Amino acid sequence: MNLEVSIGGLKMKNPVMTASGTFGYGEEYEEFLDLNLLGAIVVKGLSLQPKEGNPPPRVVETAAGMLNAIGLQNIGIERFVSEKIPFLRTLNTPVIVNFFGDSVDEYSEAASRLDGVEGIHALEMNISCPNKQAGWAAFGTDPKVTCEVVSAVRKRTTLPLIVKLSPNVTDIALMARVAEDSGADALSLINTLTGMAIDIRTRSPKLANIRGGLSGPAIKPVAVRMVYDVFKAVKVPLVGMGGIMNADDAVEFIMAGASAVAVGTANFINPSVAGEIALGIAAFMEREGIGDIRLLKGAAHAV
Amino acid sequence: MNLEVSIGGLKMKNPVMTASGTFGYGEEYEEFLDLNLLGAIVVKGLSLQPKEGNPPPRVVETAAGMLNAIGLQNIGIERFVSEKIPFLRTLNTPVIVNFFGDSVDEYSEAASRLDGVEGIHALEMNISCPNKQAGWAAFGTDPKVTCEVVSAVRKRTTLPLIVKLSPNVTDIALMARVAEDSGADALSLINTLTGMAIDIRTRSPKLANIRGGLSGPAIKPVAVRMVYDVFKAVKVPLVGMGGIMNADDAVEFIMAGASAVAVGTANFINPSVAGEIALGIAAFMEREGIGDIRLLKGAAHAV
Amino acid sequence: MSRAFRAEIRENLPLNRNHKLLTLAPLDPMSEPQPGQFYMVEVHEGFDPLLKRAFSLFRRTPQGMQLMYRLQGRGTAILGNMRPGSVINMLGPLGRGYPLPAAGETPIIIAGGIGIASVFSLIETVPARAHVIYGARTRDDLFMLNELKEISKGLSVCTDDGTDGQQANVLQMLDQVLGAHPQELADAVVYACGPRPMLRALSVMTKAKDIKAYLSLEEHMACGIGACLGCVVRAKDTGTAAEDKDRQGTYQRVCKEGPVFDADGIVWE
Amino acid sequence: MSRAFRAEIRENLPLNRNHKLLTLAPLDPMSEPQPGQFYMVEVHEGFDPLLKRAFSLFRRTPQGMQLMYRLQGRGTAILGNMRPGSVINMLGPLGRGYPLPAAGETPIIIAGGIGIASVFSLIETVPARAHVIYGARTRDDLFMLNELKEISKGLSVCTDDGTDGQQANVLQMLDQVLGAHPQELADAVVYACGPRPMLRALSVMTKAKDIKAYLSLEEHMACGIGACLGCVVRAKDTGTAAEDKDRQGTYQRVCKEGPVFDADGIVWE
Ligand SMILES: Cc1cc2nc3c(=O)[nH]c(=O)nc-3n(C[C@H](O)[C@H](O)[C@H](O)COP(=O)(O)OP(=O)(O)OC[C@H]3O[C@@H](n4cnc5c(N)ncnc54)[C@H](O)[C@@H]3O)c2cc1C
Ligand SMILES: Cc1cc2nc3c(=O)[nH]c(=O)nc-3n(C[C@H](O)[C@H](O)[C@H](O)COP(=O)(O)OP(=O)(O)OC[C@H]3O[C@@H](n4cnc5c(N)ncnc54)[C@H](O)[C@@H]3O)c2cc1C
Ligand SMILES: Cc1cc2nc3c(=O)[nH]c(=O)nc-3n(C[C@H](O)[C@H](O)[C@H](O)COP(=O)(O)O)c2cc1C
Ligand SMILES: Cc1cc2nc3c(=O)[nH]c(=O)nc-3n(C[C@H](O)[C@H](O)[C@H](O)COP(=O)(O)O)c2cc1C
Ligand code: FES
Ligand code: FES
Repeated sequence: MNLEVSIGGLKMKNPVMTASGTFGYGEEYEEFLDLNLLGAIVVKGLSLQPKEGNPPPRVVETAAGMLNAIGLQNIGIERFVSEKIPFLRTLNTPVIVNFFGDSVDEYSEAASRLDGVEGIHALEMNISCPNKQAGWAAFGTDPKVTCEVVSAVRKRTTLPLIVKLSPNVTDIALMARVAEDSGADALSLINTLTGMAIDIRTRSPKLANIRGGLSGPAIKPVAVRMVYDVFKAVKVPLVGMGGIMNADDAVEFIMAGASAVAVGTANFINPSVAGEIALGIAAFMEREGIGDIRLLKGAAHAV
Repeated sequence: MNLEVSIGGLKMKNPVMTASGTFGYGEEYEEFLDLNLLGAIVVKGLSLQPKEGNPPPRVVETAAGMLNAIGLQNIGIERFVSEKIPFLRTLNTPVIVNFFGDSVDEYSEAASRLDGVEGIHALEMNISCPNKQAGWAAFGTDPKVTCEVVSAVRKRTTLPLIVKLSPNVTDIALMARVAEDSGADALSLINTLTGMAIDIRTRSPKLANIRGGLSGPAIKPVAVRMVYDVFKAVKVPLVGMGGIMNADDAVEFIMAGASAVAVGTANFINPSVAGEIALGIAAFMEREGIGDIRLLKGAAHAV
Repeated sequence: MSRAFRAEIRENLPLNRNHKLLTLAPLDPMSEPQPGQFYMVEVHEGFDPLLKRAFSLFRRTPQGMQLMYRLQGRGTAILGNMRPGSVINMLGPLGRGYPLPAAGETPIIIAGGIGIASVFSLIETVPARAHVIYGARTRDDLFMLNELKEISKGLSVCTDDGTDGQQANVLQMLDQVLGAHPQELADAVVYACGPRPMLRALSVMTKAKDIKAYLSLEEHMACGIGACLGCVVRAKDTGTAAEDKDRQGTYQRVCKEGPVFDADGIVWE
Repeated sequence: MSRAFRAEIRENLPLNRNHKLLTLAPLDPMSEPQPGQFYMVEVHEGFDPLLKRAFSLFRRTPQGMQLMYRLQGRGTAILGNMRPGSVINMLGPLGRGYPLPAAGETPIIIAGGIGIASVFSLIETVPARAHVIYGARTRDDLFMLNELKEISKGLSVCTDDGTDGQQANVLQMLDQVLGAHPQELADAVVYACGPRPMLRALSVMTKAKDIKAYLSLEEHMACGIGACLGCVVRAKDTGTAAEDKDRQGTYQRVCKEGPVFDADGIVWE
């Protein structure tokens, strides 16, 4: 049975990755699962300089989901390379570094700093974060800006470049095409939906940051739809995510058109789940008599 | 205690309305609640001609939500006026007619046909439906098209005109301003988020229509955020909806900036709920010692 | 009287590995149900699962009512774990049940699998009059055989694997029954509930033989009370026959115009 | 050994109208917990509520462990309805507990309300050594008074309404205890868990009096294991003191660097 997939040049032993920001730097989960079971580990989003993030409260539970406003807290690329990479290099699972910046220059510099670091196998570029130069609108919501930032990053790295799309747009297929045309080797989707919650006793937003990103099972239908639409629109492989809780959900994304999937919020509910999903997909294929995972990709488009 | 609100000229005894498409033509719920408890009844979306809608399956349950692809099935304006209005006129609750068309002309004609019918107190214009003339992209996702269709309808009706916004856009505040500038007396939001679900056993979409609209508690954080953002952007009153299950949720929308709220999917789970919410809001105000509902409007913006 | 009511679970009895029988005592006034009608049952604590589930009235008991259900997915799993004393929200009785046979008619009542849940109370309503045909995958999935024998005129059982009754399907059984009682053929009325392919084949067969047939259909439901238009099937409703150009039928709501439809009017898509 | 394990509910005992005591028997190997550590407990059947809930280790029992909890919202309501025999998924023990007092030190252990759940096992760990101050709204919200008397050196109780102990708050009680035992003042170490305003006031008071204090904090959590960065408070961590410009502190994770923090390092925002 073949579970191997290739995402923009990165070979993975199976299609199961972790979603950035939900798996720390990998080591936090070591005691809960065999990290070598995973197709790839995607670490918390990094920036050139360490970032402190938003004040608490940062997380709020919602119906079948959660809002987070972590504010991209991270230890910065330098500390990541010196403190976290050594552990990650002991694994035989590829490491994908998620990164961001608050200007095109910062993105480019981060990419070039990460390029060529041993133990980093691919980059995932988070374009859902605010653009300092453009009044803090997200890079990933304006096609022109997306084109500019992705093209700039593309010039600075030879690593497989996955662009992670924001779902908070009118036309996700258009944004996908723009990212592809600008040099993305693969696309991942979806990032969180922007949401908020209000505490009616205090009459104020529950998150200190007011707005946050909605994730978890609640958003799965939106995510599956976007993967389905983007699959029709581009040629590059897709990494599907958004509310994946078990192997069935992962298979659903693959049938929608994803070559690989990422497990996010589910890691919080069950820290062993990513490994269970990798095994569960194999069990599903066994049951259904499918020899190669690639036969499932986009299967829902056949009708 | 004052619960009265006014939505674009329409006076309501309390802020609780029903969401279009979830309350039939009103009569379906007569046995489950006192319809006179409601601030207003919004009926299933109507078009000039009857519409058959999509083939089944039309509904799919998702985590804390549901997808629907009813396809705007309705009996048409003529039959509505002759068969449904007589019952609705026996109530002392205002009736808001939700309507749509597949071209600017159809919208205009529908509006003018509804204008002046006794027993219709306001119109809610659904612009989330596909535009035949523009390759079936929704009217509510392109500012130019939104401006054109709302302006055209505005000329054909003297009734209070509520424009119902689609959440499937990059910038909801922009769309809200466009609708306001084009003549809307009020805005309602949100309509459903586009989503889909795949049956992994049959490997095909669960809805015959492939995509459907996501509603229910799952989408509440997105809806509250959009009401909050639109409240800052426009002057006209807002009708908030999306996942309201109880009086607390309704109060949350009011604090985000809604003048009134609409109860949708919750009617399916508990057909008496809309009345319970009207009473529940009053009980909340009583408990918190608030004499006028308008004091709660936008309270979460104070911070 | 509103059809929304609360009921207390009295018993939640396992029938086999994946079927249970739920006995409920209504805590609010409840309307009298007709055979073939159904209920919407709440199965959540939080908002997931969200929607109520549809279950036929299995039978009326002195204390209340019974539902018979198959463990299918998440909702029925939760229901299966509920214990006596729990209180659940329900709606019903909903929809249109089976039109009862006229005095001279011979009811032939057919159940495939859990379809027995829908027709059992109909059989009770015409005691010792109905030819009952009951098919299931295997012996273990056949329930209430003794009761059925008592209340029917004749009971024909079949299983896919031959572990009980004949190794046959309900269509073959119907052929046999009709063959064995040719004199009744003219006045036969078929009633059936079961998997869609079975119902579809039955509608073809009864049409060919010109036998009146009423079939109970299933569709995914949100409201159960006719408001959401989620549960439609294409069929001809006598009420709206005028609009029925080209015998295409119109979308009828399973929860309101159904779940029981005249087989002749159903447009299988 | 992974800190993910399943546990079977042995008892779910009501203590008063809104507090319960849960006794659990682990079904998988479980690490030995330290006082002040906590567990994440699953409270759903479907996906709503979604996240696990945090509860302190109340005490270790021969059969397993106990959690004491207050019925707060949806999750604890569901937990409150769970019956013996149910199996739940848990993570733990998590976080850093209370640093134990050195030989010469006098522990003063303070609980406000349900904060008793966090400090009870600490009191057990230093039998007959701790001055315990226990405050609650009202008499009915005070639990385990007999046990506390037995295992502490002295127990001072206060309630907001004066229905038991003194009508005072725990700060006033701390003042009294310190006044009554001046010789111990120098070697006192305060441990406390309770509502945030109480902890904040305690940190001001202990700082003013130059008394070492460890406080157990709460923040909303998603993962409980340090991965999501959701549960931060601003504090100074000895480990990262270098980055600690201007004594501003950095964001520390309650679930990993905490829940117990040195009062001196917490930056109250
Ligand atoms: C009028 C009517 C009467 C019924 N009577 C009975 C009965 O007496 N006994 C019995 O065991 N079953 C009966 N069913 C089927 C029963 O409703 C489904 O088995 C049940 O909804 C499955 O829920 P679940 O959460 O376990 O499954 P899931 O597959 O997890 O359900 C997911 C969603 O699909 C819907 N769904 C799944 N299967 C069906 C189905 N066959 N029909 C309609 N909706 C479905 C559920 O309601 C839910 O919204 C009836 C269905 C209808 C429409
Ligand atoms: C380290 C730690 C130890 C704790 N120990 C105990 C204990 O031993 N006994 C006890 O009764 N309570 C304890 N709590 C508080 C307990 O976690 C909350 O009361 C519980 O999460 C409420 O859940 P709910 O669903 O009933 O409330 P809801 O208000 O419905 O919960 C909604 C969301 O907010 C979170 N939340 C609500 N209150 C708190 C809170 N005070 N702290 C953190 N998250 C919260 C919930 O986890 C959930 O994600 C502890 C909290 C922490 C952080
Ligand atoms: C707590 C948290 C932190 C996240 N941080 C990041 C991040 O740093 N970079 C990023 O691209 N996405 C981040 N995400 C988004 C996830 O990677 C993922 O796209 C999203 O949560 C949807 O998947 P899920 O529903 O499975 O969680 C974060 C999500 C959560 C819940
Ligand atoms: C079954 C169904 C049918 C709907 N039909 C319409 C419609 O005809 N016109 C419209 O403007 N909105 C329609 N909606 C959208 C609702 O009015 C509402 O905007 C949306 O469901 C969000 O609210 P909720 O989460 O409370 O259901 C429909 C929603 C559902 C679930
Ligand atoms: S289930 Fe809503 S109309 Fe039938
Ligand atoms: S709860 Fe996730 S880091 Fe603490």
